[in-house]
Amino acid sequence: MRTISVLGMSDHIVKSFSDDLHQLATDITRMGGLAERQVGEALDVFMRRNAAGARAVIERDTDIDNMQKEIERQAIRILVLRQPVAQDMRQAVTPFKIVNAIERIGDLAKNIAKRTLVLAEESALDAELLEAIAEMGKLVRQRICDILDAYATLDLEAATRVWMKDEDIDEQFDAVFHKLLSVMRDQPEAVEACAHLLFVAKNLERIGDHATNIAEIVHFLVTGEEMGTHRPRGGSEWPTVS
Amino acid sequence: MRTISVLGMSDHIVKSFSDDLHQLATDITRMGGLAERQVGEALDVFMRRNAAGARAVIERDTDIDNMQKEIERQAIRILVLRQPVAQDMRQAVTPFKIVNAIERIGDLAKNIAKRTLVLAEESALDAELLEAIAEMGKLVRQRICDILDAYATLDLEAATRVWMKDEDIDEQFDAVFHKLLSVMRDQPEAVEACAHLLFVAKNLERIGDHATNIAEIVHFLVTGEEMGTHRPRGGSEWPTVS
Amino acid sequence: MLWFLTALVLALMGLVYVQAARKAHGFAQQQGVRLHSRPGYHGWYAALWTGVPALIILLVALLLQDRLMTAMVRGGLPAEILALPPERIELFLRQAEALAFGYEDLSTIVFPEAALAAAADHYERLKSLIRGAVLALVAVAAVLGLVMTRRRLAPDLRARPVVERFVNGLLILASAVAVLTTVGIVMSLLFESLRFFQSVSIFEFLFGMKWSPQIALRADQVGQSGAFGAVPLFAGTMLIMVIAMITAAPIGLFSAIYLSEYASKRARDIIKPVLEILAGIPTVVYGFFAALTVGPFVRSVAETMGMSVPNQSALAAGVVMGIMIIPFISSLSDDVINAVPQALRDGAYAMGATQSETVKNVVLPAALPGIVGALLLAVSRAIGETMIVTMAAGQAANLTANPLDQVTTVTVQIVMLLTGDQEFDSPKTLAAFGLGLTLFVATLCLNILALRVVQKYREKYE
Amino acid sequence: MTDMAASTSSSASTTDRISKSLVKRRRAEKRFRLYGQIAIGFAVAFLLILLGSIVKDGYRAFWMHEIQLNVTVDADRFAPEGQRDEASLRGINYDAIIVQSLRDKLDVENSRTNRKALRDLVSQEFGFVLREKVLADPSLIGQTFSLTAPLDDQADLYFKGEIKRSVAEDNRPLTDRQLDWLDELKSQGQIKSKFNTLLFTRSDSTQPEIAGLWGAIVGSFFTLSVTLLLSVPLAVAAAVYLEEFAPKNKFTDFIEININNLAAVPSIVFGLLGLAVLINFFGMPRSAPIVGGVVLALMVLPTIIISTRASLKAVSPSIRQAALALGASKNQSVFQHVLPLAAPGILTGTIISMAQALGETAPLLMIGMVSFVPSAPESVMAPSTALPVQIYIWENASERSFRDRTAAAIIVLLGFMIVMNLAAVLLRRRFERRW
Amino acid sequence: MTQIGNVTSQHAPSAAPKEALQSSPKAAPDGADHKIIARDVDVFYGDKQALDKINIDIPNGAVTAFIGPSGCGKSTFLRCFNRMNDTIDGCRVTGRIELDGQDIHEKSVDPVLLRARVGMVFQKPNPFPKSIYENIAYGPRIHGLATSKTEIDEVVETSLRRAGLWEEVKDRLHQPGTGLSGGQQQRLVIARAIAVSPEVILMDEPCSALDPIATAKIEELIDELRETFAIVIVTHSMAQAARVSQKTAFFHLGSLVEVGDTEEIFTNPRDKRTQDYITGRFG
Amino acid sequence: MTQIGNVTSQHAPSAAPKEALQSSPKAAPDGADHKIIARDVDVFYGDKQALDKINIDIPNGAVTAFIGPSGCGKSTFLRCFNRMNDTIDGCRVTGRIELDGQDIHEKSVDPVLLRARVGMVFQKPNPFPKSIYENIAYGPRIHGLATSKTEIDEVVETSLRRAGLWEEVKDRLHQPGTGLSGGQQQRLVIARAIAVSPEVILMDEPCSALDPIATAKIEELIDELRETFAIVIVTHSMAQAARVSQKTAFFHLGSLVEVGDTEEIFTNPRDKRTQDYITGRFG
Ligand SMILES: Nc1ncnc2c1ncn2[C@@H]1O[C@H](COP(=O)(O)OP(=O)(O)OP(=O)(O)O)[C@@H](O)[C@H]1O
Ligand SMILES: Nc1ncnc2c1ncn2[C@@H]1O[C@H](COP(=O)(O)OP(=O)(O)OP(=O)(O)O)[C@@H](O)[C@H]1O
Ligand SMILES: [Mg+2]
Ligand SMILES: [Mg+2]
Ligand SMILES: O=P([O-])([O-])[O-]
Repeated sequence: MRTISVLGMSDHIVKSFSDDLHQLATDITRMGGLAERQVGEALDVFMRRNAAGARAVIERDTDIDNMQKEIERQAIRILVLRQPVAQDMRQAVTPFKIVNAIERIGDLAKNIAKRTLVLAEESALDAELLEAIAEMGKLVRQRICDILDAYATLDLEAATRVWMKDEDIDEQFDAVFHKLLSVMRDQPEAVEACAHLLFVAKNLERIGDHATNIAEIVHFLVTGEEMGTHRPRGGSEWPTVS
Repeated sequence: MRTISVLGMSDHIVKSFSDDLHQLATDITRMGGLAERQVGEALDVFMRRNAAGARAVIERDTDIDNMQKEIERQAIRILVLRQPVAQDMRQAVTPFKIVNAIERIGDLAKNIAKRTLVLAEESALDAELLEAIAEMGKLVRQRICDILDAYATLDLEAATRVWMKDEDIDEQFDAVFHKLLSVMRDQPEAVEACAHLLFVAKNLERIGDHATNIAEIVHFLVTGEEMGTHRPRGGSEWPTVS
Repeated sequence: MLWFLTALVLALMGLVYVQAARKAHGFAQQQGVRLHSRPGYHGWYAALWTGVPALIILLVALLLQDRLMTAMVRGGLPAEILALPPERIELFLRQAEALAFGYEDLSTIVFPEAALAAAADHYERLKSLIRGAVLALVAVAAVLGLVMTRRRLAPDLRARPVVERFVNGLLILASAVAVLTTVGIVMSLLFESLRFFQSVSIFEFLFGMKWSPQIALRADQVGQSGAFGAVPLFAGTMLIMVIAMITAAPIGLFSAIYLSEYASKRARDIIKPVLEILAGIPTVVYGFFAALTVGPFVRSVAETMGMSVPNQSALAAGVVMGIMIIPFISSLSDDVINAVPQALRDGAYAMGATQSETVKNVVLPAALPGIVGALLLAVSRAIGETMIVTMAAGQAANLTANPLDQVTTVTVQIVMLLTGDQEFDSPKTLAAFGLGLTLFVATLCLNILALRVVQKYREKYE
Repeated sequence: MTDMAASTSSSASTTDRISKSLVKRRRAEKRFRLYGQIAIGFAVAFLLILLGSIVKDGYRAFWMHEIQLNVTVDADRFAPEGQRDEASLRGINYDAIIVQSLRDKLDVENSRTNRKALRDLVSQEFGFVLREKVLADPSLIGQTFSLTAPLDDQADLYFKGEIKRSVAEDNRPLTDRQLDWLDELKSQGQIKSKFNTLLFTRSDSTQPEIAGLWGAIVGSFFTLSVTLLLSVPLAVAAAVYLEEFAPKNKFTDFIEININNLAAVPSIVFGLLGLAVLINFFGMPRSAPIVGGVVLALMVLPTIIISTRASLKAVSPSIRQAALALGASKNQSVFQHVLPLAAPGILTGTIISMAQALGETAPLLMIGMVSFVPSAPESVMAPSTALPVQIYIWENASERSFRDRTAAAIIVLLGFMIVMNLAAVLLRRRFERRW
Repeated sequence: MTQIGNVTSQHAPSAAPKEALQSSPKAAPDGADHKIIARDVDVFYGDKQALDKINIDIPNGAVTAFIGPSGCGKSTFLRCFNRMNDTIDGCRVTGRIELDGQDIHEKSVDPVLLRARVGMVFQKPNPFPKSIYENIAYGPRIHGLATSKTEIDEVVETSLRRAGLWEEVKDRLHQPGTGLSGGQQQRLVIARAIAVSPEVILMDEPCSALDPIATAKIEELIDELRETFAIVIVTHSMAQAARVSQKTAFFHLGSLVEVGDTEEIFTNPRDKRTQDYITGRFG
Repeated sequence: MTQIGNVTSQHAPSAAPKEALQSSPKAAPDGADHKIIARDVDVFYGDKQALDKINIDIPNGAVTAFIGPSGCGKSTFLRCFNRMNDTIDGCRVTGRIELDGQDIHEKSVDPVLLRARVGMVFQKPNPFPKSIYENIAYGPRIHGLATSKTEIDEVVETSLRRAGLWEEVKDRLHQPGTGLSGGQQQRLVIARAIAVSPEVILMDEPCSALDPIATAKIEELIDELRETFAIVIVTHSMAQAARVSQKTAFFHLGSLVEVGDTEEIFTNPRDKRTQDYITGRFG
């Protein structure tokens, strides 16, 4: 049972139970896909300082919120009506944590879009900086994709890989952070824009964290055990506040 | 049943079931209390730039993490072994969301403490700014206290009150944000410190958000229904990014 | 004397019981001692060991003493007596015994007084000898048992299992009585029949067409040779059985169906006991009814139709026997029908079957084996029934299929042959045992068949 | 939804088809029910006819007619020498005294035929009664005193309307003259009708008017006592063993088959067994209640075993398990729980078996209880009859009056059986338990 | 899942229940979707009232579960729908029960026909002691729904297929139905009920004699069948009611306390007694 | 909850199971905490093997649940512990079963005494058809545990109190026990078992004839009793096993597939068969 995917479970005698669980997993990956797209689009509109696009991203966030509610409702329904145990139970309980994370990812994407609106008038932003942020964004999106795949296939190894790789985003964030500080010191007029950029970078870093969280959840979902504490990074999400 | 508290439930025929639910609720409030103390101490050491105290706060965060794990384990135990329905089920499911929020509150407090370490050498910080942040911190702590009380007594009104009042913290944050921007613009040498202050303020604002989230959960716990969308603020967590 | 000893032993047992139970109770009072068995069992244990061997000795003595005494006296008889024919010796012994124990009027003594007195004397000596021996044996057994058990009494004595094994032994003996009965029946029938078949060939008996057993009451009577062909009896038996079943089967079966499926509880509460009354009426009453009411009725009806018919007829006996069997069939069928689980009926009703459809298609097929068994048992009953046919079927051994004729049956002939004066060794008397054997074998086969069928049926629903 | 519509229409046609089939099915239903009612009607009618005919025949026998006469033992004529010794008192022709009294009463001329005719009007019993009286008190000789005695059975029948004047004189046992005399006596108030106590106090007799059932009742009582004492302990023990203890093996299977077969063995075969084994082999006395009792005990043994087993089986196995699981031994569970619970069932079974034994005739015929025994037995070893056998004997008797008496005996027998069965039914009602 | 009308029981006998029902906000506006409608149903056993003014609508194409403590009258009410209570001495049913708009207590309604339309399955599987084939064929035969051998063969096969039993028994159709396992027997009985094409299937604790595996199979079957039939199931197991039903009715002491969507009842019941019962706080 | 040793069944008959058990990492090091130890227990009904090499340790002060599909041998195994199988013709038990270190099959062990130490409660409540008082008093009386009236009165009261029945029946102690409701009867039967102060209580599906409320009460009682007794319960309801037991053993086709902490079994079973069974994926 540890090799089968969450979307193609071995069947229960009562098929509709399998169907329900399947539906739940499908919805979660769909929601994750949406969040991932939101992150991508937010970054895109941010780079191109496209106010209209940003507004679209902001509006779409309610879709994610609604999906969260719907999935939680579904999970509760399964818990109450099917009273699942063992892995079935984990499949019905982990959604609460996963959609929480995904919802936060969506929020953070929305936040990037909002900051795009603020920065829309700002003409000159440090290209190098933007480049670094874009780079970070790509990494983060990849991370989301990876973890959603790991979830859909219940791939323990893939999940563990995502979880191990959290560091690189943190390092990129540190680099961006320091660069932003020096820009602000040098160009007081750019302080406000830079502050927003700071938050954008921070948001991306948080998204990466959420992907890592989902990895932990997938680990629990598959094995029924909490992930060990032997993380590659120092045990705290914020290694240096540099 | 809507007036009784989560800590003094009417008894099940099988007492140990009531006991389990009671234990769960107790643990959650205890965890909440710990997080609230962490926030208080983090602010305290931050104001006094007390490096040793900050380190203590950082270390204590693992306690919160462990409590989260323990509570989730408990909740899963109840779900699997008792297969609760109706309000019992909500009492066993909401912990996943509540402890998530509390854990984040703890993390954010830890983050403040970490920033304290960075700022420890920094001697001169704008007193007015610090004052504003301390003010914000007090408000946030109060909010945590309020929502924990509301949870423990399953007080729907109190929870709604917390939920309604999210705005004031946001406003304070806006004020601090603008002040910080102007300080950075004026004093390039203070940019780094201010950046950290910015994050501290942002953290406090996030803690407030989490308290609001818990209020929503309490609402669901008590009524079995999602909170309506008629929030006082504009429907997004970030009214103006000013 | 033996009875007195028995009473004595029983009293002793009571005493021992009380003693032992008290002693065991004493153990139980001690700290830390846990009795294996309750004090009462200790009591029983001791009492049984004390009493049972003694009682067995007494029983053996009771059964054997007379035979033993007679054998010994016979051994000591003078030669002149021993020279007498066997039945005279018997008579002599009986008279000697009578003389010794004063049972009988001795006015008819025909033997030499001296020999008789000597034998009587012998009897008396033996009697007191046996008494003494029994007394000694009983005393030894009782005391031995007493001493042995008193020594064995201890907290961990497994008294209960011993007592229980004894009780179980008694139970097994009781169930063996049923077997003994069968053995007795088979042996006696077989034994006497064999003697019968020495004078009449079994072939003639089974296939002979003429039955006329009126042979010599006394050996010197002449002119009567007798015929022992039992076919007319078998035919008569069959005829009456068929008439009885034709009467009883439909009525009994439909009554059972109506009672168990249709009748309201009130109706059932009334009708069932009424049918049971039919079952409780002794057969001799049916016989009376058949002979004095039904028989004349049949005759008068037949006479109005211009037939001349005797008072006694197969029809009268058969119909009345049928009436007698109705409750037998109906209550057995009722049992099997009721044993069909209500769930099956509910199942049929819930599908929209009408009541009669439910009965015909579900209940009856399910109950069929049981009903067949019941009918077979009824047949067996009809074949073995005696009084009705004796009183109402007549005695003429006609080989006929006409129900208005007189016929006779196996059981009638047994009664005829064995009532009144008889000489036990004559073929006439022995013929009754031949008939009895036939009857027994026939009913046995039917019963085994029926019981098989019923058994199978029961298993299905238990 | 199109699917739904389709299914609705198909179900409508289903309904139609079923409705169509219903007409015929209803009729079949009615027919079937009727068969059942007819069957029950038959059974009940048979019962009523049977009982009715018996009561019709038998009720008369519970009444009898007595004649009261003033008799004078003429000392001169019957004891001329004043003998008062027993032998001579026994020698007196008491019948003559009675005829004399009748003659006096009716003023009939003294002829041989008249004397005979008068003599036939009263029971022979009259003479015996008179003799006993005189024997008891010889001083009565020479005196006149009043005495009551049964009428002769024919005269009795006349008063019961069985003998009618309308029948030609040759075709009836009493002549016109005799009838006239009877009427005369009746009108003088000498003849009274009363309850027939003799039926219950007397034993069998060749004279119908004084034949009673007492001997048969005592015989039946002795027989049943033996049966009861022998069969119940054995049967209960055997049933307990087979139902509770017996391992499932060849031997117990054999016992079981045996018992079931024995239950269906014709009763007459048991009679043969008694004859061959008890009487011929063991030399027990013929006609004795002890033999009858043993035979009947063997006969009812399987019945009681089976009913006992049924009531044991009816005790829920959960009770046994409960006791065993508490640490009761097998014996304790059986004797302390199962048997007490089965006791009512055992008792009813026993009573019913006893009722059956009470009515059983054939085996008793085989062991000679059919002989004529004019007195009640004193012990179980004494020759005796039994109620059903008495019925059989009387039924075979030729006298018209015995027919009534047979019916009356049947009524008595049925009375006993009804009492016993009633007791069984009441017991069953009282203790009926559903598991 | 279709939206199912919701009826709250009426306790006050004086209240006009129909109006109350019509005005109920959740009541389905079209009565067409309700297969059975019960109004003010009382049931008495002799003098004892077992049910008190029950009002409920049984929807088409869904499973309705009756739950409640022992002796609350679930089975009694279920048996009202096919008038099986007629077969019980001393049982009296009053009030109105409509099947497709027709009162089933009307004189013109033949219970035989009614029972053909409203099938029933019992607690203990009760196959007739005949072959599997004969078990199924019996109903169509007596009702004259199938006469030729081929017709009957077809009915037998479809019914067994629908009951999910065909594969397991197709090679031994002529062996006795009683030889099947408990769960198979119960499916056989369901197949037997299906064979007369009923419109409603009533089930009285159909799984209480079965082990979890057999139970799951029956539940799966029920879930499949509900597309074609209106199904009413009595169950002691709240978990089972939750699993199989779309609508749940909670009975207590002879009255209907609450009826509504199963999900609703189990996540957020309106009545305190319901909540107490399903969460194990009773008594 | 105490840490309970864990034994996985051994299927290969040639394997040396005892060593395997000793080396099992989770096995409790001190055998003292195990009330009953079963080793290589086989049970045959005639020629048919019903159980195959069962190894299990029953802990003190905890509830052990036996679950598994119908006919897997749960009841059979349970009945081994008090040798109730002795009462079944043709049933043969081999292997070693120790109660407090003593082999219960030894010659010197009287099954009657064993059954006083190992009480049993059955599926259907089976009070004796006597008064409530007599039901309880019977056991102590036959075992001579209480002889005087006051002693017996006391035993009756304490037993009923412990079974949570005293308040409900104290005013009608001398009325028949069969007059109680099903759930009360089952508690009465438990009180009766307690009255002889057993050390172990075996329960074979004690709630399967009860409704949810009565079931909950029995479960509550079991939870209370486990502090004093080692309790073994056979149940068809996995939910029940989850609720009441601390240790669960899963049987399948006559062998013990998995045994371990209940929480573990229900959240994360090791064996695929266990997972399939408890999640409803079997067969
Ligand atoms: N045939 C009957 N005669 C008299 N009363 C009855 C009968 N059947 C049921 N009752 C009574 O009617 C009430 C309801 O019984 P019903 O069987 O409908 O309850 P239930 O809810 O199905 O209970 P359970 O869950 O135990 O099956 C009970 O109080 C019961 O005692
Ligand atoms: N008395 C018996 N004679 C023969 N076989 C038996 C007997 N009792 C049980 N069996 C067989 O032994 C196996 C195990 O039976 P057991 O009753 O222990 O199963 P179980 O797990 O308790 O099942 P359930 O859950 O149905 O009670 C089954 O295959 C059964 O058929
Ligand atoms: Mg019911
Ligand atoms: Mg079992
Ligand atoms: O709210 P967070 O994204 O900081 O968890």
